[in-house]
Amino acid sequence: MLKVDDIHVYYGAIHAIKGISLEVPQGKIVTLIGANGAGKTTTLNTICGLIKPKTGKVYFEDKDITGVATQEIVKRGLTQVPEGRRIFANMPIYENLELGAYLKKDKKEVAESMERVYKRFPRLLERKNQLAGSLSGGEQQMLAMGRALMSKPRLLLLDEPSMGLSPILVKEIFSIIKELNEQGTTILLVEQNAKMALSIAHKGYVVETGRIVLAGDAKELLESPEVKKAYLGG
Amino acid sequence: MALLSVNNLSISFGGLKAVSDLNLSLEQGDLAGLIGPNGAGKTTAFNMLTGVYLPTSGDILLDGKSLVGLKPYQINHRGVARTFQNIRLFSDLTVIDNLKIAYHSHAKYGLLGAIARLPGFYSGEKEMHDKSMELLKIFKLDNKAEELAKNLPYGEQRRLEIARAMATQPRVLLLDEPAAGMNPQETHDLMELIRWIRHEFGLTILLIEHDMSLVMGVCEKIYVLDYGQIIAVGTPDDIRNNPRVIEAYLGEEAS
Amino acid sequence: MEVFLQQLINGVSLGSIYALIALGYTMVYGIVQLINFAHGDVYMVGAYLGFFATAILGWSFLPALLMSMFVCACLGVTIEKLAYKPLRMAPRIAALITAIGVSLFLEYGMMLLVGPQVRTFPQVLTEVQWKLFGSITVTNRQVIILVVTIALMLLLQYIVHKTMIGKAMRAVSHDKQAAQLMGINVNNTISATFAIGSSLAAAAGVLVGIYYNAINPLMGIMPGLKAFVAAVLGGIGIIPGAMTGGFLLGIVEAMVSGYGKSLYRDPVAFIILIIILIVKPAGLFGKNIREKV
Amino acid sequence: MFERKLGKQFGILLLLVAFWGVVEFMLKTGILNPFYELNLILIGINIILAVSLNLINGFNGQFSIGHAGFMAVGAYGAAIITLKAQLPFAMALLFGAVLAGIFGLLVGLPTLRLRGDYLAIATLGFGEIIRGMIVNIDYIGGAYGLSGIPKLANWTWIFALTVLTVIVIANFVNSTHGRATISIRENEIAAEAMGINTTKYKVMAFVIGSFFAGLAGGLHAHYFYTIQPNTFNFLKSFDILVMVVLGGQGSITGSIIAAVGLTILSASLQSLAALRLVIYALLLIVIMLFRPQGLMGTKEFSLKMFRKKSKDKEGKQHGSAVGQ
Amino acid sequence: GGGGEQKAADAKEIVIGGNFEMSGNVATFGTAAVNGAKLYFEEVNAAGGVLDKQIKFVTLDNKSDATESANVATRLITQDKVVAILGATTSGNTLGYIQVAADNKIPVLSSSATNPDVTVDPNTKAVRDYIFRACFIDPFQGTVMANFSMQDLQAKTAVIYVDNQSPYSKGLAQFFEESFVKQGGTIVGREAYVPEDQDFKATLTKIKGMNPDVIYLPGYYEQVGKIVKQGRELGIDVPFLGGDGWDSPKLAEIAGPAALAGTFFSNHYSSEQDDPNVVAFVEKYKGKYGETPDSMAALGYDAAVLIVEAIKNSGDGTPEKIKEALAATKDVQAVTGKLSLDANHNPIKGAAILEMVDGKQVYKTYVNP
Ligand SMILES: Nc1ncnc2c1ncn2[C@@H]1O[C@H](COP(=O)(O)OP(=O)(O)OP(=O)(O)O)[C@@H](O)[C@H]1O
Ligand SMILES: Nc1ncnc2c1ncn2[C@@H]1O[C@H](COP(=O)(O)OP(=O)(O)OP(=O)(O)O)[C@@H](O)[C@H]1O
Ligand SMILES: [Mg+2]
Ligand SMILES: [Mg+2]
Repeated sequence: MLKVDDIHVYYGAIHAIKGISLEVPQGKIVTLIGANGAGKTTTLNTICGLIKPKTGKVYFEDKDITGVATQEIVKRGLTQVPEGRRIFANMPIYENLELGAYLKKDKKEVAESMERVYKRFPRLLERKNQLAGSLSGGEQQMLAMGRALMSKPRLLLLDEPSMGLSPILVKEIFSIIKELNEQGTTILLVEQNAKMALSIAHKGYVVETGRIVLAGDAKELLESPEVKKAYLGG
Repeated sequence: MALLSVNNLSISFGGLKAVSDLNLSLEQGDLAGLIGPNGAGKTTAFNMLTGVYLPTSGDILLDGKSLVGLKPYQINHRGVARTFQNIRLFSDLTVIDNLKIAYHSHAKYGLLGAIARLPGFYSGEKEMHDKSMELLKIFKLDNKAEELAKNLPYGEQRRLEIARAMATQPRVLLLDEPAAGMNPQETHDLMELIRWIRHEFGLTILLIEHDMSLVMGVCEKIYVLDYGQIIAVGTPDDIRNNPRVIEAYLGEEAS
Repeated sequence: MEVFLQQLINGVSLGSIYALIALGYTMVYGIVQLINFAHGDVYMVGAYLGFFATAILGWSFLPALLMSMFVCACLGVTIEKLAYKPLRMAPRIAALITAIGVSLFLEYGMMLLVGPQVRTFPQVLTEVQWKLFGSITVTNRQVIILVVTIALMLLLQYIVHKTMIGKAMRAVSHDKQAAQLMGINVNNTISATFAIGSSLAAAAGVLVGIYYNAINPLMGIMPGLKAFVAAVLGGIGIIPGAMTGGFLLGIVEAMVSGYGKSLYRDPVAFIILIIILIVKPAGLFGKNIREKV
Repeated sequence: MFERKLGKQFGILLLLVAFWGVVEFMLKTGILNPFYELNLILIGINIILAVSLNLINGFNGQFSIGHAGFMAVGAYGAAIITLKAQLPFAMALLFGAVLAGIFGLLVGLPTLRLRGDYLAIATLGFGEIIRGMIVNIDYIGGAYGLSGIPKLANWTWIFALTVLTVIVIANFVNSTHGRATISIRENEIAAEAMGINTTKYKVMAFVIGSFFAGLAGGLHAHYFYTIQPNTFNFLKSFDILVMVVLGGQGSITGSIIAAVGLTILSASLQSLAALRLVIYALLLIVIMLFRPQGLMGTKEFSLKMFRKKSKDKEGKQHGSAVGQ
Repeated sequence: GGGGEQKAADAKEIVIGGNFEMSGNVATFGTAAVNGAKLYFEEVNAAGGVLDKQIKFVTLDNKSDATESANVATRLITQDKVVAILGATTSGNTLGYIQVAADNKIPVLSSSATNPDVTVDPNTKAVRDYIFRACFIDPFQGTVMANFSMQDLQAKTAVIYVDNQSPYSKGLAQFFEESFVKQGGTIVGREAYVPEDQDFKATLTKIKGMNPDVIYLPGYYEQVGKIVKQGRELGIDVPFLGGDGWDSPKLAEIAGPAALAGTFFSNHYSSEQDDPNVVAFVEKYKGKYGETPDSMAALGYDAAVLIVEAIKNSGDGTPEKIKEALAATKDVQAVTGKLSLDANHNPIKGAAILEMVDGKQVYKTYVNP
């Protein structure tokens, strides 16, 4: 469904991504793990067009989307829940969700999507008129996910959705991800919490300083001594 | 007598009671944890301890003297330093300048000395530089001294924030989610570091963290906050098995 | 009492002009966080376009107004594309300096083009005067400006808060990248913001040109500054705030001139401004949101 | 790094004295005619203004756009001393500068709780209040301004005081006090948490900045014979702001370069009337588009820069070699 | 210095400087004055020049700023080596540079700086050797209008409404008041505006409440036009009076002819005058620039006339001799009258009092000094 082919990304003079290639098959959860600053966020941002790679290509459903504007890519059914949630803090929850469906012109469809999101996250319905900025970290994370779901993406990129959340919420978030996937959304998940990520994923990639150093079946990676040592705390 | 004692501390924002009747007591050399669900009021408690928010009621005593009503910098001068949940480095400055700024209140020369470049200025600057380098060595950042803070990887930025807090020469160190965004390996190294500085500098440390491996690994005493109230205090083992904590925070099959 | 009422009317009519300019100011400001110092000069260009249409081409009021609004919308979009867009990632002050540059460019470019002398509008709106309670006078032009100001305020408020483009604008103002991830075209949204803001400035220019009957290339400096003050007074980016700020400033000026000493009007107006800001550091309607630590 | 480098300091001093001497000689002998003198004087005054505003805007990160107001206070303060009290020039300058510093304190204290653009408006307002007051005080000439001020400033005075200003502000900035000032710009909350008394340093930046603006005002008054309130309006404040931003906020050498450049530019376009401002405007836009951080950014100009640059290049080549 | 003189005497052309407001808030005045002066210099050059040399008129922009004015003057003197400087149009900008000129011994002829201090040092009361002007001064104009309002309009009370940023306006107001009060009148109110103002109704409402017999409005036409218009809207029907700053065809356009009924101002000349000199000038000016000259343009022209006459009479065209010749100016025919300079370097000329009727200036009386 998604194919990244040998991308190189620079921030000014900094060579952040030094040739990353990966594939996300339809209907799967693929996870990208790696240390801080390895280039995970950069990879996701490149996929959805927020950053242009210097060389290399990104294909979504066999079409080249390299250099296509983000809003066009989103239109084709690919959305990201960005690192740090980036909700619209000074708007109420319902407006955040409406913006998630910005490209959907059909009012009825939008209303239905909103129903679904509220059903999945009842907390959001309770607080739908509250300003998003005043929500707790976990609630903000739910909102960010709900907002992304409003556009009914076929491929969802998630960037560290568990960051800063309490253990109980981390579990909840992961079960939501799994559920989403079971309902047909393909997912590319970036996580620090490698153990959790690998345990729900089908496939995993390990990124180090801008390169893929390991790739394979998630279960295998979970058992691999290198991964264990570097990312699972021995 | 406890070094830091917090008595019935409360604060509300509008109608919301973010922290109510919080009681804490830390002895010299304690290493304690403060955990709780998102939005429980942990960071808010830190903000009151460091003078960022003025408590609605209650008292904070350091060595028996109240800190309530003091400005953040005055509280820092009394010996309380902190890090932030969202990293707040002086990001366009070099690593070493970040530390030198924190040394400011211990500078050995005045305004005139600086402007007229009196001899005291040079010795004072040298002392600050040397002390900063020493700290950087401890935090394994000495090879990045001239790097801009914003160019450091995330994990190193977190370490730099702790180093910077140390440079103010505190007696009490408050760490707000020091391991956030770190992988298990980095978290492990951080644990070692925290233990080591507590020992080496005789510090009293209170830390907020959601990573249970860190909290359970280093803290001797843990406070659990939920909806602004302490729901449990105890050793890691007590906490791990406390049903209220499991229900509110850890979830089933606590790790 | 009569004098007081007359002064109130004077203040409101002066204030409605500040408010009219401040609306566009605050809107651009709220969405792109740029003090668009050139806004006052777009207002001036708008006035000249209205003059050109009525005096030279002999058009009537409404077509002249619409033409001026349209051309200034294009001008605003062009300015944004050329001078501000490349600086979106740069420190805000850099865009502020280019805004000063654009402002000077429009002022003196216009001066080169049409000369420094004043121009006067032909009588495109016949003037009607009403007398209230004997000696209090109100003119139809004052009423028109007031009505237009309030109508535009309501319209803007509706656009920004109720329509999808308005929501997109607010999203862009908060976080451009996140907005893009929603499928919002940031460039188009910002262009729309400038187009609306600039056409508002043009409307103000034409109306004021007709009301005072004299325009010159530097006419935008002072009202621009006062409108900026009004926008800040009301709370940056808050549309009803800009209008209130404008009225307040106008009324304060009228009252100081009328009951105090006209000599001290500007200093007193600024002193009041500063006192208000010290009491309400984010303006009258602004919430003083403390950065969450 | 921390020993007093007497040799280097002496060298710089020697260079400065030599520069002063050469210019003084050329002025005395008429090689440089008074037009050049006048522009040298303007350059000096503008450097003092730009560097002092840079302390507030660039180093301390407070957005002040009322600098001309403080300059006016200094100009009038100093002129009154020489005109009405017939006291010596040095005292007049000091009085004007101190008076401006006091105004800085008066402005700084109440407005410090304002941030960003709200502070900008407040400082702009103060500038206009000061000007509005001057216009209405007949004792100091009202709208006419003061004329007949003795021409006491000359190249030597201006040069010495410009150098003094730059040294004082540079020494301030490159000390623990300067770092405290800068930390407020970088992150006020963190600065406060690290024990910096942010109020004190914000007020200090304001007071020092306005003190030197006042000094510039005093020099201005005593070189141009007359001062008028209109000279110190908000457009003048903008001019100074433009120098600071163009040179680079947080770069003293940047401010100096911009002050020199813009003064010369303005002088050389005098014959072009309205066109001159169009050119000036276009130049501003173009420079900002190409160097949004200003000519120098926050860096200081030094010969070392060139050395470092060439080193960087080597490094880059090295890096790419590895990449292959 | 000596170099300058030498050069002037030898060169093929005579260089005259212009220090005018070409940008900034009074750019209109500077531009009009330069247009007027250029017109005359071109005529002279076309007729063979003066002292057998062509005139080169170098004008620089002082941005309507006193400091810039000093800067410009220095440049004119030291770079362009001018033998005399015309300008500036306002007293403030002229005061800004006269010391520079005096220090360099270059004569200055201001076209329209009407403040007395320009030619006489207020502190020492000494006449400034090198400074001259082509217009009458504020005391004269103020006095003329005070006399007119008391004698012709039978006014007993007056309100003065000045441009707070213009020394010119304040000067006129001061002398109007002195003369008005000396003759037994009462000033019932003093108000002020700034030139950037658009709306004057608040102050006008206040003035209306004071109920004066006349309102003295010594400002420039752009604001005056708006003030009179807004005053009439508010129902103020007493006469408005003013000075030469009113003189522009724009006045009637801005205020509207009806509002101007019953307003009077003193002026150097009237473009409506049937004096042949005026008619010829207006025609020439219209031909070249396509618009009716205002008094700034006329005074710019006259300044050029005076300086050329002085150069002619100086014999050698050196600044020193030009200065002497200027001081001795006698009966030179210019647009605004036959001009002679008095001991204070002010032209001795009368003022025309004009009434606005149907938007036209109608010549009312001529007052001699
Ligand atoms: N805007 C930027 N400008 C310059 N360098 C950047 C920028 N963003 C990221 N980098 C650098 O690019 C590299 C990759 O960063 P990236 O954010 O993609 O890492 P990551 O794997 O997502 O890390 P984390 O786990 O901390 O989120 C890092 O070295 C980082 O410092
Ligand atoms: N300045 C403020 N104004 C209003 N509400 C606030 C403010 N600061 C904090 N709160 C609220 O107080 C509550 C506690 O917030 P706090 O940041 O202390 O939580 P926390 O325990 O640190 O959570 P997390 O683990 O997610 O960081 C939250 O509901 C938050 O929204
Ligand atoms: Mg990341
Ligand atoms: Mg927290």
